Amino acid sequence: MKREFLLAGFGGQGVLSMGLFLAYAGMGEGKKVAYVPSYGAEMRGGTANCLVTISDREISSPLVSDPGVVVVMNHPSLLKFEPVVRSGGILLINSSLAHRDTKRQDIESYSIPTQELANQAGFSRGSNMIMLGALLEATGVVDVTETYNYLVKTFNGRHLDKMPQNMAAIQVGREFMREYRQQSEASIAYA
Amino acid sequence: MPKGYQRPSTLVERPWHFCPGCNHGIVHRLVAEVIDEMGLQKETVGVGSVGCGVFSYEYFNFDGIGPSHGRAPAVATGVKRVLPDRLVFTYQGDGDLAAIGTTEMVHCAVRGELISIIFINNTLYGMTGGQMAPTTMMGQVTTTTPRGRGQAQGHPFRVCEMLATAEGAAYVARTAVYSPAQVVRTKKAIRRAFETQMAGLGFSLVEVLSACPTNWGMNPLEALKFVEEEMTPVFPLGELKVPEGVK
Amino acid sequence: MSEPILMKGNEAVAEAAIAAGCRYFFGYPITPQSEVLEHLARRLPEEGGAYIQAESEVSAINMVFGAACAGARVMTASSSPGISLMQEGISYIASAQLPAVLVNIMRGSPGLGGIHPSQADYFQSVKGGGHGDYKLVVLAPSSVQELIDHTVLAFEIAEKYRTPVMVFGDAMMGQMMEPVFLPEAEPAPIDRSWATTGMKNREKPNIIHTLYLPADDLENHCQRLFAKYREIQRQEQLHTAYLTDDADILVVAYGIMSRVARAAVEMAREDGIKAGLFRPITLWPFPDQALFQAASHAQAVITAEISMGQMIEDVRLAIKDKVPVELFNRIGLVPNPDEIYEAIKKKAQEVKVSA
Amino acid sequence: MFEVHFLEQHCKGCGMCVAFCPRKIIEMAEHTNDQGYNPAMVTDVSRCTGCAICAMMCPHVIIEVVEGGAA
Repeated sequence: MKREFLLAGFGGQGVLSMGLFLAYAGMGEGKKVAYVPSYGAEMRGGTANCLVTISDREISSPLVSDPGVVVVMNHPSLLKFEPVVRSGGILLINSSLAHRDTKRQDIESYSIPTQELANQAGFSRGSNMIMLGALLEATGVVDVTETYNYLVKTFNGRHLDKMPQNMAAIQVGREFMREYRQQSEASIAYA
Repeated sequence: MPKGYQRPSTLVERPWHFCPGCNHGIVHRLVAEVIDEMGLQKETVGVGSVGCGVFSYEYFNFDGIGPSHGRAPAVATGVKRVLPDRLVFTYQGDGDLAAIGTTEMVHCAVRGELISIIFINNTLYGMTGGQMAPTTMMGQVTTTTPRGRGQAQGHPFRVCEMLATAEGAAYVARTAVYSPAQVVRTKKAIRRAFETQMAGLGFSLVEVLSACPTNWGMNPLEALKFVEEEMTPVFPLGELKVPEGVK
Repeated sequence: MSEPILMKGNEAVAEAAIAAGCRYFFGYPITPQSEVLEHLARRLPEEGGAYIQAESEVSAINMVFGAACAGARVMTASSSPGISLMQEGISYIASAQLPAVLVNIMRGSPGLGGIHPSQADYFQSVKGGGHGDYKLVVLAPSSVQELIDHTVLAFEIAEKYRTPVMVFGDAMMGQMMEPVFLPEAEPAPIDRSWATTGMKNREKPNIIHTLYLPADDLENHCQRLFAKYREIQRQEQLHTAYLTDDADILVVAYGIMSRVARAAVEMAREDGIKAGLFRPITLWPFPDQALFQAASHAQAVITAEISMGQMIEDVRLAIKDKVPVELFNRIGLVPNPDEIYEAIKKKAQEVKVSA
Repeated sequence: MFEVHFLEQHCKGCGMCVAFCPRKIIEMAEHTNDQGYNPAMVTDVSRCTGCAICAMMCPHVIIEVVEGGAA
């Protein structure tokens, strides 16, 4: 089993740390991972995206042209990366900053108002973790509890002060996605 | 005053490649004498240069390195950082130090690198046949300033005055060897430079105004007179910076 | 074995150097390798070593020269334009027979180029770069783990033969992160009785220089150097061959490109095209006989490079023009596997071996 | 009182010792050494005071002045 995640947004949105978290999560389950960041010319405020691969086997290419899961955190990223989602793959749209839903019919797509959810959770800078929660719920790529334990062990005290806030935001994202899916399944059932 | 004179044991007994009357030999000898007197022969790593000083490692009886043109201060930095308790010095001419190696020399001083530079200023490129150097004086004829150095070729570079502004430079002196008294002063300056280094006080440099009879087209005595009368007004002698610890 | 650590390529190089016993680093900031400096600026003082941010790459490589003269295990790192500035020093290090490790996190060139991944410094490092008759051992890792392993190996080779060794990375490998294990043991110390450390108990001074004015002396010096280089060619060639035995289409790629090419070969195999991958790990010495062997069944050879085609010349020499060798290349980016796969498919149709 | 030794074969005949000797007891020899230079030599060693200025100014480090010898 090999899954590729393309996460895109603008610099400062925490897209790269979302990718890192995902890579650590994969490692926590003993999987092979590769994390490839790609920066805009500017270090801050430019475009930011990264590609994360999580696999049971040795990863030959850390690059793919058609990732199975794509997260777009703003409108330009939606325009740029919507076409590359593998057919049958998942597109997660940050509807707080992207102004439309997907136009593609061959993929699963979810629009998540990450900023509003983050505000409600009292962690206004946590939209990336909201999105990460949604992503984990939608893909089931890792066991979130295991990830938490692994990170606590790996960071060995560093960066841990923000962990409870981040985990809370991830939880909000997961719950939102769970309800979202139940509703869409229900609406499909109605139709 | 002690009588007599014996060759320092730190000099290898072999004929110099220097031209008759060239002042390089005097400075080589003074460096060796100071190292002998300080008992540092077995603790010294000398870094040579490219130009007339290129064979210094063949004349000194201690560990020596022949670096590329101008890079001696960087090479010495590498040596000193690995061996902080050794005496590490470079021996460079004005082409090597003040032209191609300016950057390395300046930043060594700025960092306060614990090395010493012995800098021979003879106002031109000796080894390659007497071309203009950064230290060539206004009006001075060289093989590349056939009508004398003019505005179009810039102005002589006063290394000591510039380096004295660097906080990392602890000891900066300009001396000459055109008379016995000046030879004594030069030796004292070299000793102070080495003492500055060994006491960990900072970067040290001794510029020695040096005669080049061959490329100046003079006999050795005329050349010494030229240093005294023509060079010292442009490059004033003296200690520009002396740290408390070696006074 | 301990737990893996998720590490960025540039940091991995830095930690590998420390694990290999390197305590001296001299460098100059340049994108995309600056993290090597930043990491070592923090770590080396902790390890009792020295880090200097030099005023230029020219100075940095000469500080490396000096530290190597003093008998230290020493490294520098830079990226393409900075490596150009170091060429003079590399020639001197090779001639003076000093061990030193140099890391090139390649970026697009010529000129200022870009900050994107590149493999355009192959000629510079494999064929010379500096002046004169010398050779530079060049290692081409393809993963963050290999960046670590090859940095350690670079120190071993550098010291075994007293010669400079370069490790090739690129902008992508410098920035990408993969789980790695750091080595547990550093290379064994070598005899350094030649070093200029001050005579101490020695009677005779050690002299390290590169000047041989009498023609005979220079000839003898070059002959000695090349006897050593021939020994390195015999002993140190490294490569991997993947599915080459029955390969109709052989792809040759190194570094990050070999990863992408391997994925492309896997795609081709799934579609019934017998493709294989030959990956040189040492770019000099180039594993030419192994490549000749790997190409024995091939109807066509594709070299995949992030340059306008440089290694392709060595590939052609190695397979002695038995079959056509073509270039697949991109500039300023690492391609996706399907781009190479398309090139394989096209070639397979041309030589009529497609499934 | 003093002996002045010249490493004759290394002398380049620059004449600095001749010029700086306060007693003016050094001259250039008539003969040449293997390098083709007229080497420096002492004419009247009994007048040497051992000041060693000759050695101090010699750029080729060929002069040694030692105490002793037949007075």
